[in-house]
Amino acid sequence: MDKTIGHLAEAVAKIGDSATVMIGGFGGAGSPIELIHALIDRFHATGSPKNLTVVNNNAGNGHVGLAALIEHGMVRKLICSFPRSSDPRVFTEKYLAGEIELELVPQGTLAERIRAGGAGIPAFYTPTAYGTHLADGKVIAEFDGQPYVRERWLKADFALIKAHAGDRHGNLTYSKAARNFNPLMCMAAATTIVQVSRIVEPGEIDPEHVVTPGIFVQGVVEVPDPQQEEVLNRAGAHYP
Amino acid sequence: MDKTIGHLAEAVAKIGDSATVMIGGFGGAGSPIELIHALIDRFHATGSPKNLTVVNNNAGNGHVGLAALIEHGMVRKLICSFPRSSDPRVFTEKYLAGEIELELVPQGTLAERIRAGGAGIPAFYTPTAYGTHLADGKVIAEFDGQPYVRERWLKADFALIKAHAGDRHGNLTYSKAARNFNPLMCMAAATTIVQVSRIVEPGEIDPEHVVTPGIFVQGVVEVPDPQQEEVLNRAGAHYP
Amino acid sequence: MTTKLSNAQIAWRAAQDIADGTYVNLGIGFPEMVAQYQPPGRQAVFHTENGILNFGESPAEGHEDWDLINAGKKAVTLNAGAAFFHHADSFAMVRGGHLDVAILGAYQVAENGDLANWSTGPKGVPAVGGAMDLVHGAKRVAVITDHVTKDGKPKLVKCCTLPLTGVGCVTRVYTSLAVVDIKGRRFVLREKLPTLSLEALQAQTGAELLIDGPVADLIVPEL
Amino acid sequence: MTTKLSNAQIAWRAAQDIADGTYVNLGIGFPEMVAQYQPPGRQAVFHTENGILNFGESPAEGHEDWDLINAGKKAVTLNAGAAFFHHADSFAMVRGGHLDVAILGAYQVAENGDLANWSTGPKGVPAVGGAMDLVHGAKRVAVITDHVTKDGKPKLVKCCTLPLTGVGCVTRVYTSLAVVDIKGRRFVLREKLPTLSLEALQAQTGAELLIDGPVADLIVPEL
Repeated sequence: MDKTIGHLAEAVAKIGDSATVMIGGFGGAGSPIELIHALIDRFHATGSPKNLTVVNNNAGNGHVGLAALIEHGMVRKLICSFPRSSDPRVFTEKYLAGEIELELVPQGTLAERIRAGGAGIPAFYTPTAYGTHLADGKVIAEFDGQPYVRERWLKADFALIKAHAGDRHGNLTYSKAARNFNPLMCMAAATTIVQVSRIVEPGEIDPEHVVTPGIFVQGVVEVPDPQQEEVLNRAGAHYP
Repeated sequence: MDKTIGHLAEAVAKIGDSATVMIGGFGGAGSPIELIHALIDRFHATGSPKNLTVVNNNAGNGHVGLAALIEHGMVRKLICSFPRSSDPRVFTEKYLAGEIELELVPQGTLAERIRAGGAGIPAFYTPTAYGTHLADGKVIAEFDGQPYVRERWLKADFALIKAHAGDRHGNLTYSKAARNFNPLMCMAAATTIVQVSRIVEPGEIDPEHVVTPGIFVQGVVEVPDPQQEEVLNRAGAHYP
Repeated sequence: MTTKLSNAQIAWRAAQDIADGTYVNLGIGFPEMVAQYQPPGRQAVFHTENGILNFGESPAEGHEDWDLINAGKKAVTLNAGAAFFHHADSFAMVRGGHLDVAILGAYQVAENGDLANWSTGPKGVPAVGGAMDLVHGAKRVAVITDHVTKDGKPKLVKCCTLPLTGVGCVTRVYTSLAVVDIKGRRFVLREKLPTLSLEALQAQTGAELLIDGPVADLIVPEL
Repeated sequence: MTTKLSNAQIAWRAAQDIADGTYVNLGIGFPEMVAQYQPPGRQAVFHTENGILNFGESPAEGHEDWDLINAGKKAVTLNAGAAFFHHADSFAMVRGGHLDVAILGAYQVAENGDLANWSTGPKGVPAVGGAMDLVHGAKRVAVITDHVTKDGKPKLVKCCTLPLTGVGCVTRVYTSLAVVDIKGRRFVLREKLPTLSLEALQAQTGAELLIDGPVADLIVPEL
């Protein structure tokens, strides 16, 4: 079994127009910037993919990574919890111009919906958002005298993920708080593509320390010195 | 912060009559035999605790651990998925005599109900058991044209857990497949008591390798050379 | 002349349909034999629902580690690239559609794909384990079984009379006499023992066997 | 003479109620200041919903690790005994009742415990983050806030007029003028600045302040 992919371009080659794509990371931590940029490169070369629905906690920052994906007009809809950042201009302008749709989801509900998608749980109840605008139109039920909101699973055609080490079976570890949504998104996408800082031999990751077992991963591409969104933005970078 | 407890007797001292107790392990792997035996000792000395509701994947094997707890008449009800073993006599006889109540739950649903209890999810939908006797009387709903069964969370007053290493904050690692239900039960009990083979200093467990973060644990007791149910049963052991 | 396949031979036949790199869960007992008959050059990844991916063979006697067991509570070993995880993650793999195939035993399989494999009725102590979870989620749910019960009654039936494990879940059945797909709520015969007439096979089957395309000879080596 | 507490002083007061070994989540921004004012000999364990338990102070500038950030996306460090986990586990801690206290900012708090702290109305880009999750599950949900808005309007109100974050969730409010509990869907005054009359405090509060037991002087050091 060998899930490794030689090039970033090949890794993102199958993502089609109108696909739903989960993109890992919380802010810059765990954000697969190189995979996103490879997707932008493809769009420049071929006009595809476009009309994407993107799932991420945020809406990008500055003009790199997810912000650049939005800036290039590739995203039709964003499902996220916090579309603000230190420099949210790209999303804000498109949103206020009505050029991008937003589904706002509380952060814990977003995480749980993604997990549910990966775990075959089509719906669950949560206390979160009860009595607020974000529960408008949702099914409400009482359990043990308390009201709860019913939420649906969230699945995707693709997930683009950043991890630390990965082997050719797709077993993964993460770096610190860059773990965040990434193990959940690996579970919830039909095809999960992961950029790792280091490809290692099967067995090098102690079976006790595997965070994402390979069954949740379809492709692994090595990006040895991944860029950090925060560093790029402090340098005022634009992609491309 | 110091969650360590000096003695097994002290560790189980607060478990009262009629408590719901989750007991870790899948068969013998991860089964906190020493904690269970300490509970039996207390029952011998004081007549308490009795009328327990126990949650475990199984119903014990032979005459040690969970089987001994049942054999001593301390368990009123068992919530489990597979009450059979190589030597299930203890449970079988009590069950057929009507002396113990059984709630049979599919294994994955049992795990998910426990996780839901720990995660504040009062109910969820699963495809498992749809159309079978084990869905009798349960709410059925359709999502995307498929039928699902609604299941409720499972919580406990106490969890008795076996782990490998633990620090005084309650951070835990497990040994191989002895992990099984244990991290979930830690989450779902109001008071989680853990026997560990080794107490280590905070920081000795790499933050990347913590499986159960300390927030889910209330007490840690060291049992340096824990017994294995399988080994005891092959030797024909009875407790006490 | 082979009049019926042994359990080992049924397991061998099922193993031939498992591609390299497939994620597989084998039910407790008889289905575990399938792991022994992977064709050379193919390596499936075996999942056990108690929390291991990519476990290997049984250890030599006396070398068991009782923290390293499978769903049948038998000691196993690990292959390179194994991983441990808790039960909720394990059943996320099962229920979430991540397994390529689950191979299970059966008391009865109905032509609509219903499976009965957990209870023989109200007597005794009921026990379900992961059976009801495993029939949901795996991309392919296959059954391996003798074609008939010990007293000669069909196990492939029109409707299950025993308590169901799952509804419409089975897609292929490997028996001691034949390989049968379930398609459009009907049994479709794919392979049968060459020595067995279609009529004789039908006589031992509780629902009609459809012919839809060629029926191959079911040829399995002596094992 | 203190006419109102500074943000640092409000944070200091809230910190005095945090016992040793308490699991605490501090909202983004102003609530983060609470961590600086733990009394000597007490050490809370801080949770950040993006996936760290027991994080520590900010690193020195130039020493940031951008994989080691808090929910406000600021760089942090780790204390001994820290742990990383994914978002579903992190919000299990939040929703599942495992945190002892969450301390949050507010636009408005109503006497029935309703909280509005995520949206000032339909203009602009809405953003909620973890606010709606944090108000559920923590054993105690406290708010720290100026007693009135910048233009002098009460923030402690009869009914929230801004979009709600959560219903009946707040149990205690630390303001620039007072400490107020929410009990039986009413504001109960616990402490007030000694220089401030009850009438003057009531005049700046949008719902009745009940007196139920002694009202202590709210005394906070200069910071």
